Amino acid sequence: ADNAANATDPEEDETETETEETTETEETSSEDEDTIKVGILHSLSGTMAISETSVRDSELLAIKEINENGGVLGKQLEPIIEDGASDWPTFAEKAKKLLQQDEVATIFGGWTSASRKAMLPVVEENNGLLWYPVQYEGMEASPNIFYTGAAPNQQIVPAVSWLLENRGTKFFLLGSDYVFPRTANAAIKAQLEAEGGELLAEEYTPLGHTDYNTIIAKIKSEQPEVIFNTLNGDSNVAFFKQLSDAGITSDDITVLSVSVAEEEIKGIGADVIEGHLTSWNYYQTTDTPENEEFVANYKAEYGDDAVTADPIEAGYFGVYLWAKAVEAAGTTDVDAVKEAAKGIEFDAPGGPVKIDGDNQHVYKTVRIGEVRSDGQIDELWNSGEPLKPDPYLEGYDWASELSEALSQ
Amino acid sequence: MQKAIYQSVFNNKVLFTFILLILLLAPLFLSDFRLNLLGKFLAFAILAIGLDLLWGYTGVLSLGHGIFFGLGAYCMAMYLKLEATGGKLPDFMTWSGMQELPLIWLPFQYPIVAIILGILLPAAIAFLLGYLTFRNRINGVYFTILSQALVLVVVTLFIGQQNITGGTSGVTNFETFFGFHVNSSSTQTVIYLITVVVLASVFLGCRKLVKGRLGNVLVGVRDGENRMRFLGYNPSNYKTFVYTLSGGLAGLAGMLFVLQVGIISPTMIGIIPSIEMVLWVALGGRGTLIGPVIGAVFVNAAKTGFSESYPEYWTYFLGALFVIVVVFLPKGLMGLVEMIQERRRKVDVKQSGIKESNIKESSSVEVEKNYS
Amino acid sequence: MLKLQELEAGYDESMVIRDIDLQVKDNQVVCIMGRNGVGKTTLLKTIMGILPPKKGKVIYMDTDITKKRPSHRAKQGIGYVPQGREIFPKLTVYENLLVGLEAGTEKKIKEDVYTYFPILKDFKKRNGGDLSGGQQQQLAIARALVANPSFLLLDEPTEGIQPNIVQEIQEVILDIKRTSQTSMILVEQDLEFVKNVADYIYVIDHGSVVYEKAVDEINDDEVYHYLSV
Amino acid sequence: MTQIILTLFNGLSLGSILLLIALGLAITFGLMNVINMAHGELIMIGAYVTYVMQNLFLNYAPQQYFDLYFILSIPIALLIAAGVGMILEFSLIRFLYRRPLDSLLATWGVGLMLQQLARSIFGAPNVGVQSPSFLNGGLEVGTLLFPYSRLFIIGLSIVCLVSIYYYFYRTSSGRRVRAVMQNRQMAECLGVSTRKVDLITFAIGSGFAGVAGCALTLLGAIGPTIGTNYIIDAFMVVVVGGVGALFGAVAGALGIGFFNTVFEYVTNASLGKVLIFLLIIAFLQWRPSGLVTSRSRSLD
Amino acid sequence: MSNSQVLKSPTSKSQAVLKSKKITVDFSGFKAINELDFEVNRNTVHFVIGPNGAGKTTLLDVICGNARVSTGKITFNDKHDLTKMSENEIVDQGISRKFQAPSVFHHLTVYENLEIAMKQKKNLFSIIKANNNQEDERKLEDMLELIGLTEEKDNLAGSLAHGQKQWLEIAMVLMQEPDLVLLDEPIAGMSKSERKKTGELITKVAKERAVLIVEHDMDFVKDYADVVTVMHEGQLLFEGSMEDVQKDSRVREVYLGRKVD
Ligand SMILES: Nc1ncnc2c1ncn2[C@@H]1O[C@H](COP(=O)(O)OP(=O)(O)OP(=O)(O)O)[C@@H](O)[C@H]1O
Ligand SMILES: Nc1ncnc2c1ncn2[C@@H]1O[C@H](COP(=O)(O)OP(=O)(O)OP(=O)(O)O)[C@@H](O)[C@H]1O
Ligand SMILES: NC(N)=O
Ligand SMILES: [Mg+2]
Ligand SMILES: [Mg+2]
Repeated sequence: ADNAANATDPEEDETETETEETTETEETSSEDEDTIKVGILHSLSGTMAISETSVRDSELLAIKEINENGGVLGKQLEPIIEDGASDWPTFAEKAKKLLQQDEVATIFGGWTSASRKAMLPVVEENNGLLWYPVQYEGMEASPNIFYTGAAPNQQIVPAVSWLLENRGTKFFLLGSDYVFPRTANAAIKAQLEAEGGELLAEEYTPLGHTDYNTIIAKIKSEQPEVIFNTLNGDSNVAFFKQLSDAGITSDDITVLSVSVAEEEIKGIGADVIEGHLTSWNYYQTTDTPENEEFVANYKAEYGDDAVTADPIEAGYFGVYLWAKAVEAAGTTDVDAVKEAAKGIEFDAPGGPVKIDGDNQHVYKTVRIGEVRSDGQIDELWNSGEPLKPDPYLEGYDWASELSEALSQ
Repeated sequence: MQKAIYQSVFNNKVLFTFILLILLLAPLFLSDFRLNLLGKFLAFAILAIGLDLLWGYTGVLSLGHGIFFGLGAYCMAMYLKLEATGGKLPDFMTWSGMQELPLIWLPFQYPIVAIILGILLPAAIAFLLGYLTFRNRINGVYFTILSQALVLVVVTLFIGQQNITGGTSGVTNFETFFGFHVNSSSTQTVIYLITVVVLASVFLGCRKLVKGRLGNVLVGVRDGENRMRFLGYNPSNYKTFVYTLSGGLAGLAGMLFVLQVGIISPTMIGIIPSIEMVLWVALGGRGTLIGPVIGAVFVNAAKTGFSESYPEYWTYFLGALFVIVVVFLPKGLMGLVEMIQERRRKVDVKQSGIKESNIKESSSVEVEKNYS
Repeated sequence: MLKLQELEAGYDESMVIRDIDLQVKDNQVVCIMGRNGVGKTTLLKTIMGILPPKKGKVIYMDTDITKKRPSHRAKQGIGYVPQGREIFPKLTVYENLLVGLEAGTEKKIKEDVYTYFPILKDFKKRNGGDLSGGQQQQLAIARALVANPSFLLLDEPTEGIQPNIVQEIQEVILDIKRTSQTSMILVEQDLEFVKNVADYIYVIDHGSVVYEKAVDEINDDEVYHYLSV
Repeated sequence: MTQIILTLFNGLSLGSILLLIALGLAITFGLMNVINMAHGELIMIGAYVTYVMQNLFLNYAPQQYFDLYFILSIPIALLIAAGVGMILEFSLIRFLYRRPLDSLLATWGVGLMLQQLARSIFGAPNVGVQSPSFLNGGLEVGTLLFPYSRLFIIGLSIVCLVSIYYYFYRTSSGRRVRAVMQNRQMAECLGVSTRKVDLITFAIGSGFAGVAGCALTLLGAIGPTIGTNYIIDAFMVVVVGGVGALFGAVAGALGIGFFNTVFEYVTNASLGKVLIFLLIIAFLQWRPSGLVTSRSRSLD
Repeated sequence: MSNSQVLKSPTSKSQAVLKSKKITVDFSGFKAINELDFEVNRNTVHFVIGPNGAGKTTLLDVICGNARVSTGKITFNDKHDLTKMSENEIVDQGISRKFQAPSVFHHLTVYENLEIAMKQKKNLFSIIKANNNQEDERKLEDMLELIGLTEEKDNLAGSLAHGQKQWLEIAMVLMQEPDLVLLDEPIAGMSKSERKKTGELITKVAKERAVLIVEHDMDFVKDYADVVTVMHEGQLLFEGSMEDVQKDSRVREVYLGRKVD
């Protein structure tokens, strides 16, 4: 009569869970002849959902278009959607599931560098493919990942040069506290030193930080000419609103952001960010026939209020690049597709892109833009031609120390 | 007494052995991926047992077990990372401008040291926090919220010190464990089996602990901390002990987690996972030890299942699960089992003609009085 | 005034009150006696509506109130002094009394309660929870009285109260009965006290009435017989 | 000197935001002992209400009245959040009054669902709310600029504080609430309709979360996870202040706001958070049950 | 206070086990106990009576560590100052208290309740290793016998009736084998026969130790008291045998009232 511990072991239940496990296993995919499965792995819940759901949307749009045009290798694409839940181990788990369980031909997914780094060992281990659609800090080139967002030399480096030339030399670096801003800023510091800029201060706030009073006080006392903004997510909203409240406009200080696109501007409110700058490879206003069609299709699919943006575009053309590579290879076999993908070109909404066989990044055109009062972005400058991706910044002397350390 | 009738069915060694056997044989009939998932759930179950000791038996609710889990996990991850780089600087350190391995990474070159620290470190932190709070009779809700704030702080620290911790991305991309290729199917099977064995030992050990007088004293502390003082006990010592123990178990779980999942990052130790951990215990049935094991496996299997089948809607399911369990199953799945047993027993009692007045049970008494 | 018909009540599975029939006439003080744990408090709780009966009816002023909430019963004029005082610990003494007004129509606290229990006036601003046991008991009685109840349930009201005030309480009960025509059910252990204030007594054992008589007819030994095992 | 004034002002400003968020909690958590983890989602509702009001005004009201949307949003956010609070109380919380730690878990589940619901209705990305023009800019005193939006929030939190105080400590309805929270059964026996009181109290606490959400649109992002950013801080305010003490919450909010600002200024945002936590632990060593404690004799 | 001579019965020669010197308990200005000097002797049943709010419960509170004195000293067995100790240390010294509301552990069985109350090393490591020897088991069985709960020993304490809980709690106090037992209104709500049983138990217990009881039931006090202390407004009003107490006019005025004689 040991009621103290109430220890009646209903291990019965455990067996139940057990059986559930087993039955799930039995559903393992059987090779379906008519379709090609592709995985879509973005955060649909949690903090990152604010950004990632739209990328999923554009990837689905591309898949739909491809299917309507007869599919790939005569087969329809069957997207399998998983939620990364803004949690990196979940990204790893779901990637593993997509590759091992569903045996997808490729995965389109990720946003934060952390999510990519979580998926990296999984795709390498299972010799899978991952198409990663977001600008990032570089210093990476996995044989199993295609990077369709900008490498630092396609976004950050030209932006710094442009700012030094056009807006001033006194820089204030503000970023969210994680790998992308920190690494990006390390490069920027080296570049500033080399190109005659002056670093006044470097500040980081935790992801999700909401009160920028103190940062703004520091900005006021430092009096920079340029704020180079690598904040991510919600923090941008708080920062720009509070900056404007503090009476600082784009006439006083230029803020150039590399993680604020049209979609983020909707959340920030165009009135407070108007006149500030961004650096990307694509804007909704980018003037190409492909973009006109893309924007129209995207709005038709997701509503007139929907806006397109750089990562949305990168997600979109990533699907097309993969499809072209598969067609070229005549199979979805990963090694064959990788081989076939080298040098493949596509007329993306943001202009022509081409896969660089050396590092599996993409040639892209850099565009610096200014936010308009309607939340769209006007291009002020572009690089004129797609730049070769240089994830390790090997082409820059000032970065030699950095890249040397990294190539080990 | 009356329980004897059912003890033979529910509470015997045969059944325990049977379950253990199934778990041990699982590699034969589960795919690598599913086995790996199950192994992860079982690692969680170890943590859940520790959390149950703390919450179910001692009445202390910690919303901060993520960090103990994380500390264990990071200890293991540091070792794995150093194995992978062959003792050289991990990539994220180079990006953050580190020149050489920071001091605190040095011990983790040695797997044994890493494993020991993986348990001791979280236990030590738990001890410190427990000592500082319980000693001052910071109890109930105060402690709970403090433990939650601790998570916030530790996560902020881990993210902020990315030259040492890998920041938001955490630590990943491992190669070998004791020289074996960590991701190979055979290594994973062995790690799974180790997890099963560890879980079984932890379960048996904790069970022995709570079946003894300590268990009764803990229940006393839970239900009437003040009263225990006047019986000559110092409740804060007991709470600190259990907190420390459960911190250590969480660390152990974290190590097994990393070995199977191959990544640890602050998202895994934050506020949300910490609350989910409590749910495992609540759903399984607190104060039962076995309940939390079931809860950990069940909740995570459900989460995985839901999110695979309904990636857009699974949070609704998970949310609803919380609500339903708490409202309708305050004693968790174990409570359900108890209810069924009770019903059956009542039938038996009627048949065997025992006076009904003898079986007024604990269910009628207010349990929760001192929980807050 | 109040009638209980075949009342059964208890906690979860355990039946505490079994088949009780009981009656309180207008302006009558009925006393309930019984050993510990026989269900006296449970009976009062059932009358007050805290505990839903499993069977039977509670009829108050000729209406069936078996299904009504306690607050409804309070508004109908039933006042309750529970065993264990149940003071609002973080309301002041004065606020405790004000809450007592909720049930009645009075807006202000009558001076008589302060005359009955002067200590309450001295400690008006103190938190109820800080009072001593006996002071709380006095407050609990006063709190029930401020609403001018027409029917009072008193569960061991003299428990923990100093002897001279116990005498006071006797007076108070008689006074109220006389001036406000209030009927009462009183649970009490002390037969002397009972004989001084009650009109009728019920002895309960194992949840059932085992003895009942008008007070002037009772025989002490008989009562004691039922009170000791 | 200006730096000191600015820091003080920023501390006050952060403190007032924390207070505004914590006020609702001080009621539901401090008074009712319900750990409502969905409080953050009630804040979210307030914020989305403001967003919807803005859109209604943009689409249907004459341009010159646009700014009115914000003024109107405050009471409407209060009412709608209170309404949701009522539904929550009625369908869930009322079963959990005796189980505060369980209420934590259940409301966490509710929070998850509300977040997802917001995603389904408004989409996952953040939405934008344009501040009313009268809150643009700031009050210039010498070289200092005090943003109107911050001043407004300070004012709003004072108004909320005073009305809550008045209601709970100066009206009979407030007294009923306190009685019910201390001893539900006895209050019921004295003729207080506890169901009504519970419902109303929870609704009030929730309503103020809505107001806070409305105010937060002036400062930051409006998205499904807006509440989670603030909720822990708000709980800390209540804990430091002393559960159940309104003035404790004020002191807690201002204290945390001030020290946070100072720490952040001299170190950085991450380290500032760590220091604040250490300070709180140290503080609780000295005052284990918060700033304002009403000791009561505890007979076991 | 001059009456303190009166109480010392010839048998228990000034063997004070507990002495308080000028203790004051202050509740934000209100002195619940005011410079009280007070002694309890070995092997005595010592009653404390006095008006509501006189400070009786507060006195027990400070002895067992549940409340703190602002000034003054309480020594136990002439050695230690209790006012500096934590509750459990005071219990270790040999002082046990039964609270007014029965507070047994509902989720433990009757037996387990007694077991954790039993005199033993109560530090963590002893408890982890704890195991009953035959001596312990005999003591537990004897106690169950004494309070008449042998039958119920494996039932959860939560299922006991009110009276049984009271008894169980008294038993838990006795299991600690204290030198001084503190009881606050132990017979409140008990019927006459139960009072008698409790009284007898108390007498028996006091053979080996001191018992300090707060009570309002004068009949009970009369029957079982060796010494009675009357408190009033935080101070000692009178001390002596029950007979003397009843004769004292001040006591009658503030406490007993006209009837008791
Ligand atoms: N909340 C409860 N849950 C379960 N059983 C209870 C509860 N309250 C009381 N009981 C049981 O009901 C029975 C009757 O209790 P009740 O309090 O009505 O007795 P009583 O006659 O008032 O006794 P006393 O003279 O001690 O006040 C007892 O056996 C008691 O253990
Ligand atoms: N925390 C407190 N704050 C303020 N006053 C208090 C506090 N605790 C006790 N008191 C006051 O101290 C006095 C002594 O209380 P105590 O409980 O010791 O009385 P008592 O002698 O036990 O009375 P009773 O016979 O009614 O139980 C009372 O007037 C009480 O109101
Ligand atoms: N790659 C990024 N922006 O995290
Ligand atoms: Mg009773
Ligand atoms: Mg007392």
